[in-house]
Amino acid sequence: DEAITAKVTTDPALTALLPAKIRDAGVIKAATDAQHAPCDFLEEDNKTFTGWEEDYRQALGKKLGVKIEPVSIAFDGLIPGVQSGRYDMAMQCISDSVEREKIVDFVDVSLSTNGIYLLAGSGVTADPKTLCGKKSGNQSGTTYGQTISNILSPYCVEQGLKPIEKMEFNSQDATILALLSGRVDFLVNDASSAKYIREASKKPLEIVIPDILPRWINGIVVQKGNDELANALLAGAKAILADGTYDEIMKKWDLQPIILREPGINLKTKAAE
Amino acid sequence: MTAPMVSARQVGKTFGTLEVLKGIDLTVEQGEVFCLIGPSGSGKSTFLRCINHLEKVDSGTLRVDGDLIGYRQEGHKLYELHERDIAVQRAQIGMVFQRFNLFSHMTALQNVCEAPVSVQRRPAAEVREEAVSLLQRVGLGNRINAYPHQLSGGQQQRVAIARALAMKPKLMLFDEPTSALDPELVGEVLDVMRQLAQAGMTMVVVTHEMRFAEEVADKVAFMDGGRVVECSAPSVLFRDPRQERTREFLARIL
Amino acid sequence: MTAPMVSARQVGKTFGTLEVLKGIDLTVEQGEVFCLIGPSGSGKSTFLRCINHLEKVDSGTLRVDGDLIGYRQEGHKLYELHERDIAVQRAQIGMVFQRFNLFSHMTALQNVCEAPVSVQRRPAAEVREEAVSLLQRVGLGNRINAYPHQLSGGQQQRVAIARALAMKPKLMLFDEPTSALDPELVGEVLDVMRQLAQAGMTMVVVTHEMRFAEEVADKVAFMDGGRVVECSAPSVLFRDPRQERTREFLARIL
Amino acid sequence: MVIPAQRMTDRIGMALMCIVGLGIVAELIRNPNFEWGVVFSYLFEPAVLWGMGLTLWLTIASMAIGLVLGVIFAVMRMSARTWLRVPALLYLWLFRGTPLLVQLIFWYNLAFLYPDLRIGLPFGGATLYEGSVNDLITPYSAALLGLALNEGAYMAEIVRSGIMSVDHGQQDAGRALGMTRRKVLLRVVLPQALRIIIPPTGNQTIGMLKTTSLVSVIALYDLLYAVQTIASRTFQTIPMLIVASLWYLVLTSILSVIQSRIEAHFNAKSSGAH
Amino acid sequence: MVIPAQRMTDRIGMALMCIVGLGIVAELIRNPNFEWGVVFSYLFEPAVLWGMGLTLWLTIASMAIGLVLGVIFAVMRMSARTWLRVPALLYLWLFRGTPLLVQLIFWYNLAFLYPDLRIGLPFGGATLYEGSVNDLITPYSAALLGLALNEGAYMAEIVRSGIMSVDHGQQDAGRALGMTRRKVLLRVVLPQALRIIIPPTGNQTIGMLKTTSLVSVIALYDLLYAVQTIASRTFQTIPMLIVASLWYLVLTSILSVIQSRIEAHFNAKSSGAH
Ligand SMILES: Nc1ncnc2c1ncn2[C@@H]1O[C@H](COP(=O)(O)OP(=O)(O)OP(=O)(O)O)[C@@H](O)[C@H]1O
Ligand SMILES: Nc1ncnc2c1ncn2[C@@H]1O[C@H](COP(=O)(O)OP(=O)(O)OP(=O)(O)O)[C@@H](O)[C@H]1O
Ligand SMILES: [Mg+2]
Ligand SMILES: [Mg+2]
Repeated sequence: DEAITAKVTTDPALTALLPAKIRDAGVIKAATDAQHAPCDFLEEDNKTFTGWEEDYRQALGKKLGVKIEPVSIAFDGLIPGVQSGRYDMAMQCISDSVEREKIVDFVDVSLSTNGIYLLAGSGVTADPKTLCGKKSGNQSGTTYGQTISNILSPYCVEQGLKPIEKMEFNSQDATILALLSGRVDFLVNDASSAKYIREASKKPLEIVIPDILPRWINGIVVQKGNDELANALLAGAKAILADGTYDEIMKKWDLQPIILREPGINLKTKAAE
Repeated sequence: MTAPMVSARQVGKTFGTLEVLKGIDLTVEQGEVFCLIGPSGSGKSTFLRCINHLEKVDSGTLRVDGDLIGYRQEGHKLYELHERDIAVQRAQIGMVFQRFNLFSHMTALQNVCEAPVSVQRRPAAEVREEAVSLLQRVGLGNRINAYPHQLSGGQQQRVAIARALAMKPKLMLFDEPTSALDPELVGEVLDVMRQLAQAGMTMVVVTHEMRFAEEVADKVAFMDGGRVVECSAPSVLFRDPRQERTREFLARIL
Repeated sequence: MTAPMVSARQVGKTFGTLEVLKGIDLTVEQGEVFCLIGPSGSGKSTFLRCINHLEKVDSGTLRVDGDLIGYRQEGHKLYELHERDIAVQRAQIGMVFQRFNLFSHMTALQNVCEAPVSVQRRPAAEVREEAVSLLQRVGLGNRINAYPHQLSGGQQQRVAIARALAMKPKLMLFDEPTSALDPELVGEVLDVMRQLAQAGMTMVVVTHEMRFAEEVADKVAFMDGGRVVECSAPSVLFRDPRQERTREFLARIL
Repeated sequence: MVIPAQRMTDRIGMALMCIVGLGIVAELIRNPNFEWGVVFSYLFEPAVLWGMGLTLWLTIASMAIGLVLGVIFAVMRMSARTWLRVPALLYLWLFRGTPLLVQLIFWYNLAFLYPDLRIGLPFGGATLYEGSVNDLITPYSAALLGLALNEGAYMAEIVRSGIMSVDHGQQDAGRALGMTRRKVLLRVVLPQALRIIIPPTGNQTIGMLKTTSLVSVIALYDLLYAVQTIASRTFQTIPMLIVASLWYLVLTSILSVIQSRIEAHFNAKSSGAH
Repeated sequence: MVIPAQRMTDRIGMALMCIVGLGIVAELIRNPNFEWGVVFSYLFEPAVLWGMGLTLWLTIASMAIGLVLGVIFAVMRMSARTWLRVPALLYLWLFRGTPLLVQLIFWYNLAFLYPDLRIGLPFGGATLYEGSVNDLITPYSAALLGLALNEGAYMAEIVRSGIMSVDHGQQDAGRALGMTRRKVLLRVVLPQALRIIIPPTGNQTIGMLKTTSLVSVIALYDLLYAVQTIASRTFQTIPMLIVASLWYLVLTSILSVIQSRIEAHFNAKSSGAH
């Protein structure tokens, strides 16, 4: 967003932190799968990247004194693309985990939490017991499925109720379609999508967030061992957090609750230690 | 009075713009051996194919054993028969092709057994026995399990004849049945055909074997350019042809 | 002293376990017309195919015009020739098949022009002119643009003969060239073959046309069971055969 | 003594083949990026094996139905009757013309377009069945419906090309023996067409192994989806894709062996065998 | 007066066809869930047209290369020479046996396995080219490499089945005229095999239109990816998929017309035409 980015000032000290190759090129190549509102998606022209992460990248780039150029690529190609050095970073609301940190490095910059989406009047409430025995939907390849099978379903079994019947779909819109056509009773998705999913749905939707749902940490993925870049990105992230740009972006997208106040590198592994 | 086995009235046939048959009139009596001779392209094969409706007749009528072939008559209207009724008519007419056309995925024996079992629904064991003896009759008793491509041209044609005979047809059509056979074996096959004739089988034979025609045929027709030029007993046609064209043709080949 | 056109020494050929040729010894002199007769399955076609290496000889040697066919000799070793060298040998040997084998995607004219243009690399216009006159010679001047499936069997075989002649071969192999022709046209084709013989063309002809063999052939060989039973001038072989087997065969067909 | 031609070329060729082959094998083993350790640790993961089971099951079932549909529509397409030919052409056009993904989503979400199904006698007659389409169309039936209908359209063209390859004299012979067109087709033409149909059908079957992965869009977990799920958790994309590839190769090998057996069987009979 | 058989059946068939056809058309127009308004508003969206352009370009290019590879590998696979046959079999096995998705990711990320490429003279000779594999392999070249190599493996089987369908006497005749095997293949066998090859090749081409959508994994935006991106923003999944389907149908129709033209051309010549 021009209005926000314009106010960001470049810090040459941070530029100096970047790997020489990137500094020389003046460009950080970023990969994303621009089919995920509100993190990353395309504007009406189907060319211009948008989403809160795009605004974040623009601000971060300006702060670091380079351009961060995104490319949209199907999810399967993200990690091999970073590993092969084709892309310097990948960013697509990717959540951090100890397992993933073994393969790549994370610069953690935001939080995420899951929400339960359901059709109005379906009888499900914030009490997780009301979910038991129902059919759930979620997008495949995300952590939402684990939320259902590792947290919600075991909770139901613990309570002596029927577990949740889980179904996965390969895109967010297919998941929503399943909810609208009554194929599933509720779906688990990122809570941050609420605004968008509500606007896009042809039927009124409700969102509930039961207490037992966890909070995740999301971050920027870089090649394992590329500490120079990771540290530079982290310094930049801290800088745009400090100067208030980050808050401004999240305010624009109505997402203040997921701001991570203490960004860091590989926070999951560090937390485990 | 029995109807003639084959009776053609003004049979015409056109391929696109090419008029191949220009009004054929012919009668083949029951038990007769009828030979068709004539130059290449004169329409002999085409006429033979019309007799069992492999080619649809464009004009005129064709009857076999009194029945219209391929049509049902009501008043002045001709209703085309349903395919399965035509199939029933064809099952009673055996045909041996110029180019064998053996089923290439079946052994000699399977070729012979196929139609009696699957069309006439006769018991397989009985058919098999008959088929073996038929194959022996044409000199192939030792090759019954060979596939067509393992047989020489002559051997293939003999299987084809056995296959047609296995249906016990009331009429046999032969399209140059011996043209791919060795001279040595032609005799054997003609013997089989002679025996068939004696047993009362009616046969229409397109052939270049003038000696066979002269000896066995009851009637010989000479075709040229889609017309029957002359039709009479072999003794007449071969010794004393009425038409100039016939004389020319015979002069060149005899 | 010129080498014989074809000289076969103890030529043997086996398909799997079936010994089809059991040591053929034959000599065809330059300019000779050599006829092969014999019952079905005796190996006539197979021997003919060995002459231009369409079948690889398993034992013995076969020379055409003094050159080993398919091999190069150095001392006691036979080196198999490269494919393109075999192709050069074959280009000089014309062959007419029992089953025509016309290229089905080409017109009659294209069939005849194909090899002279693509193999001998002669100018297309010149070849075309010759091809037309060859097709006229076999009586097909008016069907030069027809595709094989638009021609009757007889017409197809005549195109095949023209196709082989177009290569101006020094040796012609015929495998029952007239067996699919009408008697009326057999004469014309045999005339062409006679003219070829007079022009010095050497020919090996597998045939069932005993009259042609008797009249035109310089030598006739009778094959049976993969062996040459008897080989001599037609006057001798047909009138006074030495072997019992030959006598039997001839008795049945003459 | 007979020395075959091109002995030298043959030897150089063989040597080249062996060197290149060994080089590739050595490279595969040596390059650490393939991470064979990870590959083998996930190779027999139950989720992967389950996925493979589904892949195999869907492939077999949809190819079987597809082949039957293919024969039916090939014959219809070649028919002289307009009312048989036109629907066949439309079927081919529609099912080959739209992405399978779309077809699967369509069948699966039929409920979105038609929430309730009512099967009844026409012109306001009695209702025979009434219920939710979602109850009728499970993910499995939607997958099978989608895959088989799609495959049928492709198989129809393959069967047609096979039928065209059978010499027309074969049909003449069959009909002259009193067989109906149907019997000629089943007893004479199709058995001979099979030889020509088998290789492209092998292609389709092997392609189908991979195509089934589209069913993840309707909540079924095939082989590829199983490894993708693991990869999206662990980010070991390349080793996990190798896991899937190895299994696909195993399945392809089995299918190829079956195919060449069948081909050998038909070639033994057929004149085309040389 | 001659009355054709089955006039009654024909009439009922025609009527049925028309009624069902009209019913479907009416339903398509009437059902609001198809949202034709949305469909038409996005139909000529530049992003969609660009995507279609890429789809078409990749399809044509990869089918052309695939056909050539197919002929080469079909001939190698049918060769009597082990060192030609075995590599062909391995190629077929590997490229049909692994998912195209994996192949695309592999080619695109070759740099992961081999970061630098050095083309030099063997045995420590001079270096002719040295550079990053990523610079060499652009998304386009990776896509073309992946699609064409994959397609070549499938086309090889199709070409083989076509070659098998040509009567062996044709080869005898060609060789007897002094043609080399190569010339026989190019001038005699392949032109006749084409008739049998065309329908399955049409299948492959139409399939390829859809298969190209896998290139979104290497950052190329084809037709399907374009509509999916729009759908992910607007959540109008079904109308957007209909947009893609309509374009695929248009492309398929064009290809089908071309195919039937070519077929008619060959049938006019060939004896198989009845
Ligand atoms: N299906 C067809 N389409 C077009 N023309 C055909 C067809 N079948 C035959 N003809 C033509 O009809 C004519 C008569 O053919 P037919 O095969 O009946 O002759 P024939 O007397 O049997 O000759 P032959 O002795 O050479 O077999 C020929 O000129 C032939 O080219
Ligand atoms: N490719 C082959 N494979 C196996 N057996 C074969 C092959 N070709 C020919 N034969 C067999 O070899 C024998 C001789 O065949 P050939 O065709 O040479 O005989 P022929 O003398 O030409 O007979 P005809 O006069 O019937 O053509 C036959 O028994 C035949 O079945
Ligand atoms: Mg004829
Ligand atoms: Mg022979």
